[in-house]
Amino acid sequence: MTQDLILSVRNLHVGFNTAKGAIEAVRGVSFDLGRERLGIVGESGSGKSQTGRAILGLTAANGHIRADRLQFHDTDLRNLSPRDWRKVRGARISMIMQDPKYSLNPVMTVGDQIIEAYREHFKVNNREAKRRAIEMLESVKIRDPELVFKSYPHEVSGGMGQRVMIAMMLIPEPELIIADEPTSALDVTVQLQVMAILDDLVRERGMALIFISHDLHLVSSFCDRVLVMYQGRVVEEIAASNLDQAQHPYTRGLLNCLPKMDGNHADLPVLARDAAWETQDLT
Amino acid sequence: MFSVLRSNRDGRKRARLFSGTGGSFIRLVFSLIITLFGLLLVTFLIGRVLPIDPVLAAVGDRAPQAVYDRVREEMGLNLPLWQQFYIYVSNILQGDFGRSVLTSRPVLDDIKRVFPATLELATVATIIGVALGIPMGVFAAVHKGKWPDHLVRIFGLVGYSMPIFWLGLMGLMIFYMKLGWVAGPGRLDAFYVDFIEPTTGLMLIDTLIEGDMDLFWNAVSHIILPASILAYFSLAYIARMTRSFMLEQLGQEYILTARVKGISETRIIWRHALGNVMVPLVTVIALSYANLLEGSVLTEIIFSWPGLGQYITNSLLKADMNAVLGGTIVVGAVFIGVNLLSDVLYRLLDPRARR
Amino acid sequence: MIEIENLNVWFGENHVLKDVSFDVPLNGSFGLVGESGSGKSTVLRTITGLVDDWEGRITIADKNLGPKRDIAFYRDVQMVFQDPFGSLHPRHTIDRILSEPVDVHKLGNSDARVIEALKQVGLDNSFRFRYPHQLSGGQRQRVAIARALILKPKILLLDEPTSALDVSIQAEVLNLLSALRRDLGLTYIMVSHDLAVVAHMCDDIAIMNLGRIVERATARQLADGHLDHPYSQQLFRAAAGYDRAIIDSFVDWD
Amino acid sequence: MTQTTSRLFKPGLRPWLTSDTPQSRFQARCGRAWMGWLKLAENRLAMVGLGIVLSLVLVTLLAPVLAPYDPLAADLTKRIQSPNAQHWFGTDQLGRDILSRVIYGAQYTLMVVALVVITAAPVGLLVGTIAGFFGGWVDSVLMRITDIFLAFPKLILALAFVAALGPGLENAILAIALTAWPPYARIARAETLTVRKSDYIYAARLQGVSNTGLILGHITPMCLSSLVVRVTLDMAGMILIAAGLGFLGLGAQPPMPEWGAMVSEGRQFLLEQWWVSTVPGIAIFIVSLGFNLLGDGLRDVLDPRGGD
Repeated sequence: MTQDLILSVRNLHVGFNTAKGAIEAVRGVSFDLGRERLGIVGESGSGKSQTGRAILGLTAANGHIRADRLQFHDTDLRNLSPRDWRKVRGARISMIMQDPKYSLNPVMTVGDQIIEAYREHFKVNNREAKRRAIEMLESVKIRDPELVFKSYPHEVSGGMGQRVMIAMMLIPEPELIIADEPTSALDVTVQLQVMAILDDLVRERGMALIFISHDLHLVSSFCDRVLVMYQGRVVEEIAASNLDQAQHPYTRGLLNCLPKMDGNHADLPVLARDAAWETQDLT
Repeated sequence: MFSVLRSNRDGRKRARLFSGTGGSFIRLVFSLIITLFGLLLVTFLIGRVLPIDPVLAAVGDRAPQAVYDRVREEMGLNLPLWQQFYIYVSNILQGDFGRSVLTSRPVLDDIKRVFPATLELATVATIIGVALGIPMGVFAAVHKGKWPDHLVRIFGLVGYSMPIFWLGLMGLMIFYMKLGWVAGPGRLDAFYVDFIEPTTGLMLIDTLIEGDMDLFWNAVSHIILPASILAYFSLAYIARMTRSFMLEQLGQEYILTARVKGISETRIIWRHALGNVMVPLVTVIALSYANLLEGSVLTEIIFSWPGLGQYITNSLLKADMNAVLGGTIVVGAVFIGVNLLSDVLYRLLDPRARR
Repeated sequence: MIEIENLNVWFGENHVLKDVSFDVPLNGSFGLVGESGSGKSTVLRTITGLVDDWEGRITIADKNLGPKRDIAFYRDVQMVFQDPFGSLHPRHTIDRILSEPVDVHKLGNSDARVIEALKQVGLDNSFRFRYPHQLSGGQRQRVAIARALILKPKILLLDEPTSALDVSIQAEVLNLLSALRRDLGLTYIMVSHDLAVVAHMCDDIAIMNLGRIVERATARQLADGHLDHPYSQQLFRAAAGYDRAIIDSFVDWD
Repeated sequence: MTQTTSRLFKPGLRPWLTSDTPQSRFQARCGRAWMGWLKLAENRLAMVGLGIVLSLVLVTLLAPVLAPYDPLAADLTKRIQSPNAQHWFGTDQLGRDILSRVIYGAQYTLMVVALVVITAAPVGLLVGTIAGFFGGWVDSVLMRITDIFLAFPKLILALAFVAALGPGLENAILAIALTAWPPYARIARAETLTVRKSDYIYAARLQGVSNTGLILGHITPMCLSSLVVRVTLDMAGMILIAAGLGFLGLGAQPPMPEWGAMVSEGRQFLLEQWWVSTVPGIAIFIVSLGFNLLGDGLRDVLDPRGGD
């Protein structure tokens, strides 16, 4: 499924200078992305979220990005002016954050926020924008779109809030979606329902997707390919289907330290961290 | 240990006083009444803990004992304290704050005459304070750590540390005595004063109602210096608070969402961040307006501005308890009103607080 | 060891726990699993006396619990919380956190007890005088467990102890908890939203939904997937990971 | 800044302070205080503020030594001299040396600040934590009382007090203290309401820690940082109000060299002999600026959550 190359990343570095000196969150990440679903998995501090943010140039103020190549189709993402970034963000690349409780503006209605996303890139009048917004809310399976359109973020549940988030981010019809732990704040069943909606929309609209998560099983059952990250580096790239033949000890360690429902109460195998993983090159 | 089933269900159910949406409004009014009652109680107690004997002040110290006793009886000072308090409260509720020794007119009339002057001063100062304070706060927050931030911070700190009476004197000396850019003390030039019969009591508006433009500009040139000195105070406070609220909001995730939507930085600052900052800022503005009433006492003395502050201070020097307490109650009531207003505005502005 | 019979709890007007009953034998490990809002944490909070509008019988070590908890209760029952960042006082050193219970209960020689408690959870003495912000999530959770153990309780109530931790750290903490139960003969009630964690740690499991226990199952039953109630089946299928086909069959239980 | 302080210490002390495996609670606490000091020391403005505050204390203690003349000795022959060799800041309308009066005036400013802080801060902290911790009717009663005193602007209440009890520094301080504690009660209550719900309080309760133990040992430390910041910032406000009272002739009575009164006395000669009012005015300004700078610096160190 990778006919045309959408995104190409070579040797991406993201560093921050904090009170306690400079720290490197991402230390040389490279990958290509076609019209497919790429999973990026890692524990906290692995740099997975920072990789996603760097692609959209949203690294924090005290951070700096360095890459040999950061190409989205014909656009070089490395040194875009703020005006050029505004043409890319939302319209061509978009992002879904983790918790709607924080990522929606609390004093603006859901409808206004969706319309704002649409009218930023499509010059239409308010009535047309509202019609599109309601249509979008229906496409994310919201039962009563008119009510949700008028309500405030604190009046909708977690699952509903994330559906709103997807609607808002997909309304300008971007080509690439970066989902940064989109369902970690939700209960298991709601989580799967939201991911099913994302699954259908991405497939119908033929979009590319980068799915960032700490949950290896979830990612491998949802994406085509998986990148496993550890301490800012990609330690393994593997097709989701043959995850069980993973080579790298860290990936295997992550897989079997998960508790299983096989009824035996023996101690879980513990991950022995090896300093070499931090420097070893991708085999 | 007892083994019978312990049924708490009805045993300790605590009914919530006035629960529900209506409840929160009733509770607000209820607490308002108690606070006003407290205000009256404290002023009554201050009035009664009096080294200066009000009777002597009224009859003079050479009056014969019989006259002294008669007046004391009339003033009801022999009644038990709580009865005096009851009379005190009922009088005030009917607007009877007693007579002013200074002007020998009912204190309430005096207050009605002087209060608009203070109100006008405080309002103009707040308008300047808000108009300049908010943009400065936003400007400093957006350029955190760079020179605009330090400039605004120093400007605010100096404003916060300046003794207002000294600043007033210096202002008068420089802008009035030396440069003559601005008119001197008082609300209007001396000979204009009796041209205006106060409809609203706000000089700027009364002169406009009269349609007398040069009178209006004269009033403006009188108010501009004291108002801007007071404004410097509220400006420093509003700018500092706006800055810290903005910094807090700019760190929130919905700002990142707005950037992902491709929205311009200015729109993010002025619509998204400031939209959220207005909610707590309303309380800050209300508080700073109330504080101006206090600041105006000194400013009025220096600019001989015929406001409530000057009235209270002058009557204080004449040991005129009625006037002092009347003024204190009015200012206290305004304080309480402003706090109530900011509570109500807070609920209106923040959808999360609206039931 | 723990008997709960027809436990009902109200928060103001809404009825959050409806006729919850279960028993946990000595040295047993009982699991309460359910989604947020199912009331699973409320059971623990009611046992520890934080909820005052409840009805029903709670018997701990053959003692019926009244509305208030006495000092003896705290010697028998202790609790470990979910969020490692919120369960330790940010301004107290680890030494103070661990020695305070010893002083309150006047057990004496707190130094020795603190060192022993740290060793029990696999932390050496260098951690003793640090502040919580100088420790990782996993280390903080170990200190929280040490604090719960220092009074030598009989029962540990575990409120989602590892759901805020990374998978590799979770494995270490779960192993520690299992070892402690074996070595110290403790009795556990573990609350979690993760079916796999509960199945691994507990012999006997109750699945809760909207304040009610909808089904009881043993770890073996869970392993084989023999569940009767539709809600537990849905929970079981959801725990298996993302499968587009089965999701349309999900029902909203509200 | 930090290099100099470390040379002052014995070489062993610095590693002792900065080691990440402290051996005692005392060492841990000193280490944390040292970290806070380093952060504060980086903020040059805060250091200036600290310098001013310390010099205020020094001037108060060493007033007799520092002042060249007796602040009260009037000498009409040397009336209103402009600043000259003998009298660096000139003399006032009674020929008294303005420099000496400013130096002696420092003690009144310090006294106001110290007395008010010693009374208002603890009262506010106690009322706020108790109201926030127990909630229910205790909370509403205490909060109504707080609202009543919040309803009084400091200066207006001071005027009413002085009217009742007569002018004087003590009454001024009493009035300011009475209206200074409510904001602290509100801050402490807000902080307590959030802290009360956290797990570490729940855990302490579960270990049998009594209510007083919880309030004093667990909740108060969490309120201290935001309170210290607010108190330091308020000190500037208190100085200005006390000076305002002095200006109105209601604070310290003549001939005591209180700065506010000195500004007021110099008012009549404003046009030609501007320095008579200006010198004490600048003194008030510098001292309150000092407290403001220090307060701002403390806020960055102690209460990063509070905005910048």
